[in-house]
Amino acid sequence: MSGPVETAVEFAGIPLRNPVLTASGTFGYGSEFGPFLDLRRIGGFVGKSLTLEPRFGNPPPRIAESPAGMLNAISIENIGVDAFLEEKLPALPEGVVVIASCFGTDPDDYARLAARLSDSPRVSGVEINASCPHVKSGGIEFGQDPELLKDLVRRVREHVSGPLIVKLSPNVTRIAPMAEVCQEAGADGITLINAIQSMEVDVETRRPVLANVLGGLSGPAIRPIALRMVWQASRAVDIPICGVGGIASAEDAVKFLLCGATAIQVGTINYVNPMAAGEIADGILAYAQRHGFSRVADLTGALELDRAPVS
Amino acid sequence: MSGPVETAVEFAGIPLRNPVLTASGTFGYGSEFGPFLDLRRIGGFVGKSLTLEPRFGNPPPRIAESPAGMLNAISIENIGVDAFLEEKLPALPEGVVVIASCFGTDPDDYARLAARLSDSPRVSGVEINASCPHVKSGGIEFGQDPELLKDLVRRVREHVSGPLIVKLSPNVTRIAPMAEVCQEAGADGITLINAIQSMEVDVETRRPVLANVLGGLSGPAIRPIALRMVWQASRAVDIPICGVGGIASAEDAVKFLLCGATAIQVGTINYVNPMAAGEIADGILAYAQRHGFSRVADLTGALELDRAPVS
Amino acid sequence: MTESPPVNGLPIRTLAEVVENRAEGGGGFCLTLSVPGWPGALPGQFVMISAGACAAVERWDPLLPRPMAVYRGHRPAEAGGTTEVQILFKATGAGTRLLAETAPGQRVRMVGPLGVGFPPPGPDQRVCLVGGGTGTASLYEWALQCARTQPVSVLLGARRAQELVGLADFEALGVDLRCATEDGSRGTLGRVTALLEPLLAEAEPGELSLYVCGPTPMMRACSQMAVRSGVRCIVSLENNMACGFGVCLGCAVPMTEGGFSLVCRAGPIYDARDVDWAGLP
Amino acid sequence: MTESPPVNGLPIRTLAEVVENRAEGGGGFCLTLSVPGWPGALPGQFVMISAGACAAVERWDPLLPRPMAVYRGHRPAEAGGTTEVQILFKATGAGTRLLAETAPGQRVRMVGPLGVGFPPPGPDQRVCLVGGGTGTASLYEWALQCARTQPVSVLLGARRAQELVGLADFEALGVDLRCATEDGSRGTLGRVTALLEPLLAEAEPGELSLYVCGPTPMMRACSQMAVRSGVRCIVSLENNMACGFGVCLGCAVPMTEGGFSLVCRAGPIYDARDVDWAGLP
Ligand SMILES: Cc1cc2nc3c(=O)[nH]c(=O)nc-3n(C[C@H](O)[C@H](O)[C@H](O)COP(=O)(O)OP(=O)(O)OC[C@H]3O[C@@H](n4cnc5c(N)ncnc54)[C@H](O)[C@@H]3O)c2cc1C
Ligand SMILES: Cc1cc2nc3c(=O)[nH]c(=O)nc-3n(C[C@H](O)[C@H](O)[C@H](O)COP(=O)(O)OP(=O)(O)OC[C@H]3O[C@@H](n4cnc5c(N)ncnc54)[C@H](O)[C@@H]3O)c2cc1C
Ligand SMILES: Cc1cc2nc3c(=O)[nH]c(=O)nc-3n(C[C@H](O)[C@H](O)[C@H](O)COP(=O)(O)O)c2cc1C
Ligand SMILES: Cc1cc2nc3c(=O)[nH]c(=O)nc-3n(C[C@H](O)[C@H](O)[C@H](O)COP(=O)(O)O)c2cc1C
Ligand code: FES
Ligand code: FES
Repeated sequence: MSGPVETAVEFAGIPLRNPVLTASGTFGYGSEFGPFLDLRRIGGFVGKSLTLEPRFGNPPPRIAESPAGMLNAISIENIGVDAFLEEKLPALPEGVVVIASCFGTDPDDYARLAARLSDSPRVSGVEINASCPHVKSGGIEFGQDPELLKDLVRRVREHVSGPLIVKLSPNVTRIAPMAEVCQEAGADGITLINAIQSMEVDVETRRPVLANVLGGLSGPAIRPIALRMVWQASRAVDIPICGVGGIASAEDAVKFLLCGATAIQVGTINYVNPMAAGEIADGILAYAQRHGFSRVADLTGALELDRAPVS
Repeated sequence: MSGPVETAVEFAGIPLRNPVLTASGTFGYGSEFGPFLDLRRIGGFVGKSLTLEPRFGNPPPRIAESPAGMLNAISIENIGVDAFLEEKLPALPEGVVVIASCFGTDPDDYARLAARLSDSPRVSGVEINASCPHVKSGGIEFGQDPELLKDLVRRVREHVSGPLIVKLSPNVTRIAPMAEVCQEAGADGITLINAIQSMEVDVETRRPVLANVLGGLSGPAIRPIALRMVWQASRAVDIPICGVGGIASAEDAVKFLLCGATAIQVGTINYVNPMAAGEIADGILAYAQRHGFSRVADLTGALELDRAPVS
Repeated sequence: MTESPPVNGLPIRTLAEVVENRAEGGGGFCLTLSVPGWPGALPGQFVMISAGACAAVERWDPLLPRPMAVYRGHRPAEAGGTTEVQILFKATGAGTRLLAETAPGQRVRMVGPLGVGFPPPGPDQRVCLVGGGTGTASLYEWALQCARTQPVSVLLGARRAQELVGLADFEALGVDLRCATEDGSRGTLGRVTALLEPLLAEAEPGELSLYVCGPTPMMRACSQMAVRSGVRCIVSLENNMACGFGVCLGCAVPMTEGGFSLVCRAGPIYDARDVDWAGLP
Repeated sequence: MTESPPVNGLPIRTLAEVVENRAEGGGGFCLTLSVPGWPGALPGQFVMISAGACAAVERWDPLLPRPMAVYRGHRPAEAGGTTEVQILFKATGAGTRLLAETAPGQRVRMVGPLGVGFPPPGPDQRVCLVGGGTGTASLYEWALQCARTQPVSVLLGARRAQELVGLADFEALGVDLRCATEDGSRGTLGRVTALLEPLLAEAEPGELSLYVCGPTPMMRACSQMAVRSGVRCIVSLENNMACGFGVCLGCAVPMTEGGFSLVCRAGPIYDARDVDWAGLP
């Protein structure tokens, strides 16, 4: 097939040029990638998680490396919602789709923050980070307890009329029930996965490498885990899913789409190759063309199963 | 320090020449490594998980590769407890420490199996595989539900007087409570982690790579996750812990010891380098020597923390 | 399952030094390794090779070694010495593309020889070897050995002439050699099965032993043709493997009689009738 | 925080070809890269380099690129052309050992120039550059530039003579050059701080600008000495980095005034007084 391929998809009610987003915390506030990538080549980006007030992160060392992965314990360092709305958003070129990520320690924080962000005409959607693996309170607790999560999403939903996305933690026994409560509580979409709680040790100093001791593992190492969770979640809910975790190539991205993701996010690989998201967007198009799909959206869930799968 | 270093450790009541064991399912029934490794150079080995009856595994493909990792969906293919006791055990050289792994679909299976194995004078301990990530029933269910797990361990404990080890699943929200119920139910030690439930897709055929769809991720990719769980479990219980997951070098092994493991298991790396376990045992000794430890056992839990850790 | 003479040496694990890595055209490479203490191999045995794992830095991506037939050089090393062992491969995936990049002087990690060798033909049988793509690599030493005692035909197939791996070596054997290429650039236009057909048609059952190695669909087809003709057909399977020595259980192949067989240990050589071809991926 | 002249070109991301990779002794290497479209760099800026990532196979172990100072070659490329950029490094960990293995003709992935350049000294000030180990690499272009307008002293320290990286290049500058080695194999026996002491003792406050790059303990010590002498001290920090362009927040350094600064963007150049040395790992 050689006809033109339609790359546009809709995720959580947000029309995207193509299914490639970038992941929160790996793309700054967008402008940092100016020298490397025209943001209009990709579907959009998710900004660093914001809090109501500006916030400092953990002391250094904050990062470590592991086989095909990295650990981070940044801990939601951010400029705060005001600076984001007033300084960062206006500086972005027209036509760039912005999804704002928000983080709080209680549902009220989240709700106020999400409402403020959602009110901005430059914000296409809000992603609730209910899954930061290395903050003392908040975040991961919501992401690990279905009742807390349901309550959180419901509260935010009451204050946000625009697209509402929940980012789930992989640090759970079963991902499907977490996805289900998001759907029940009115989320428009789900993003998964966040980094996986991990640890690294320096054998010479006999100390944890990270000052915070624990951090989140990301990068290609976690891709098969992320892919499994996307597949399980996509079978459990009807709302669209955004797949993230270790995506490093267009083939990786296609795997997530086939497993049921409507869009994907590029994370850690942005550090390694700041042009990666654009190259992945091009590569998905090429894949669709090569495999005779007239719409990239048709890749979603196009996995073929021979046998009844074991879930 | 240049004096001799004592390498012996005791794990779950089993005296070991050194803390290096090999992981179930990665070392066959021991004899396969004859050409590569004198089994008396290492602490001992854990055999492939056994069932009461011989058992075929999943159809192929059963393995796939991922960045710094592999996926498997073998599904407890094994020769059965009888053949193990009658054919495999007697063929092993004297002085090799054998830990037998057992798997069942209900607590009765486990109890009968564990009792038969434990009765053999050639079996130094029994490891309960409560965590196989790709068997339709049994295994992982026990490993994911603290009540089921507690009941399982208690039932087996009633039938087994010798060393009883429980191998935990990493596919849980929190590992500490799982470790705690094992201790309460009378386990002598805990092994963690088993492979992490994962998935891989072939974008050319648009099918899951594994016939079973889901498989377990192992290898260096998962090491930071395993290390974190070992650290968390070791802080939750007093019974000794055996660390496993992605260990590829003596330095990796030392990280697990520092985080609280009494012994470690070498898994996937046995495939890549069938002499790895021996080299790791030598390397741990060299590390202890270089760092002035007179006993390898003193490495256990020797991690220094600067600050109050975040758990 | 097939019988075979006992392995003449226990497998070793060693670092082998690259002596030469020759691009053969069509993406194929002939890698010559200097292997210390090589115990020798039977025709049909293989080795597990990790490329790039033992450079200055241990890198775990890609993680697993790759099974590769011993193409030439099955003689054991003299005491304390080394033997040159050759591998023929095509750079397709991560492992083989890395192998293609290794240069003389570099070392690759290697375990072998592994698996069983080919079972001998009957004393009066003609022998026909059928190789497809890199599967041909498994057959060279066997062709050499068989040619000493009986008439041998070698049928080689590939997509195009350049991809007929090891062709020059087979030509030098002086056996009956026929080629088929899918683009007709060498020999018959079409598949190697087209060469096999007349050979089987002519053969009396029991007069011929067939040895086949290549892509699964090709082996499946040859096997069916042989069964129809009542000719004994031996195949060398090329499953994915993690360990190569019988401990991961990853290489299992379904058997006609039910259950699975480990290709790395009971195989890679099988009587085609023993293999449940429908269950192969 | 330090002021610095504006960056004279936006960073690029490119594949740079290895022109030469010269072992310098003591584990040091001087890598010459041919960089297409190089926008030029200010003395003190750095690049992120991934070795081995862009061979035939993408390998994700090790995953992250490594920050490396631009040692020599900050001139921008002619339109459509390339510039040779040199990097000095020591093969210690996974990334640098891989870099040590790269051969001419191979390509490495590179992002840069990144960070800010050194702030200029006062017009009448003497300049003293203190380099420890590979930290010396950050200082060469700055020494060259300062030497055009003011008196420059360069103090280099290392464990042994062989590890005095770039020594020949600094000698060729014709500036006042003094060395200290911990084994006494070249220059003064001891640390580079022993060379700095008399220099600071002689200096009137305001007469001297100090620029330091090396291991954290050495920079900490120099900084304390400078503060005591009332001499302005500029340091170039060498934190671990994941991205190098301000998005991962991994390179944060605690500031005296509270909070953190991103070494890759606000740095790597800081006034030593602004850095909370106690909070550095
Ligand atoms: C006994 C035997 C002898 C052989 N002899 C030769 C020979 O002489 N010459 C030769 O060229 N080849 C030979 N092969 C085949 C050879 O081993 C494979 O072609 C080789 O593994 C391909 O490796 P690669 O790195 O190029 O490809 P890759 O695609 O990187 O890999 C194959 C590896 O990746 C995994 N894998 C395969 N497909 C997928 C997928 N779709 N998704 C995820 N993971 C996947 C498998 O676990 C396998 O380890 C032999 C095989 C066997 C079993
Ligand atoms: C601005 C700047 C300029 C620099 N210029 C130079 C230069 O010109 N020449 C030079 O030789 N060096 C320079 N460095 C230092 C250089 O970047 C490091 O020496 C280099 O990262 C070491 O890499 P490696 O791969 O050899 O070591 P490794 O030990 O493999 O690695 C360092 C990497 O691993 C991680 N890491 C570090 N320590 C640990 C640990 N204990 N446990 C787990 N992970 C760890 C970090 O995330 C880092 O990415 C510079 C650094 C900076 C910030
Ligand atoms: C340094 C770093 C910082 C991150 N910060 C955030 C964050 O602020 N909010 C969030 O939701 N996720 C954050 N993440 C998680 C990523 O968005 C992503 O979910 C995760 O890294 C997995 O994807 P990857 O493997 O492609 O990186 C961060 C990840 C990294 C590596
Ligand atoms: C092919 C394969 C088969 C395995 N089979 C078993 C098994 O039978 N019983 C068990 O308890 N664990 C089994 N495991 C899990 C390992 O024992 C180990 O817990 C896991 O692989 C993590 O360690 P590693 O990363 O070092 O491999 C298997 C792992 C692999 C890769
Ligand atoms: S490849 Fe591991 S058992 Fe055959
Ligand atoms: S290295 Fe990523 S922000 Fe500085």
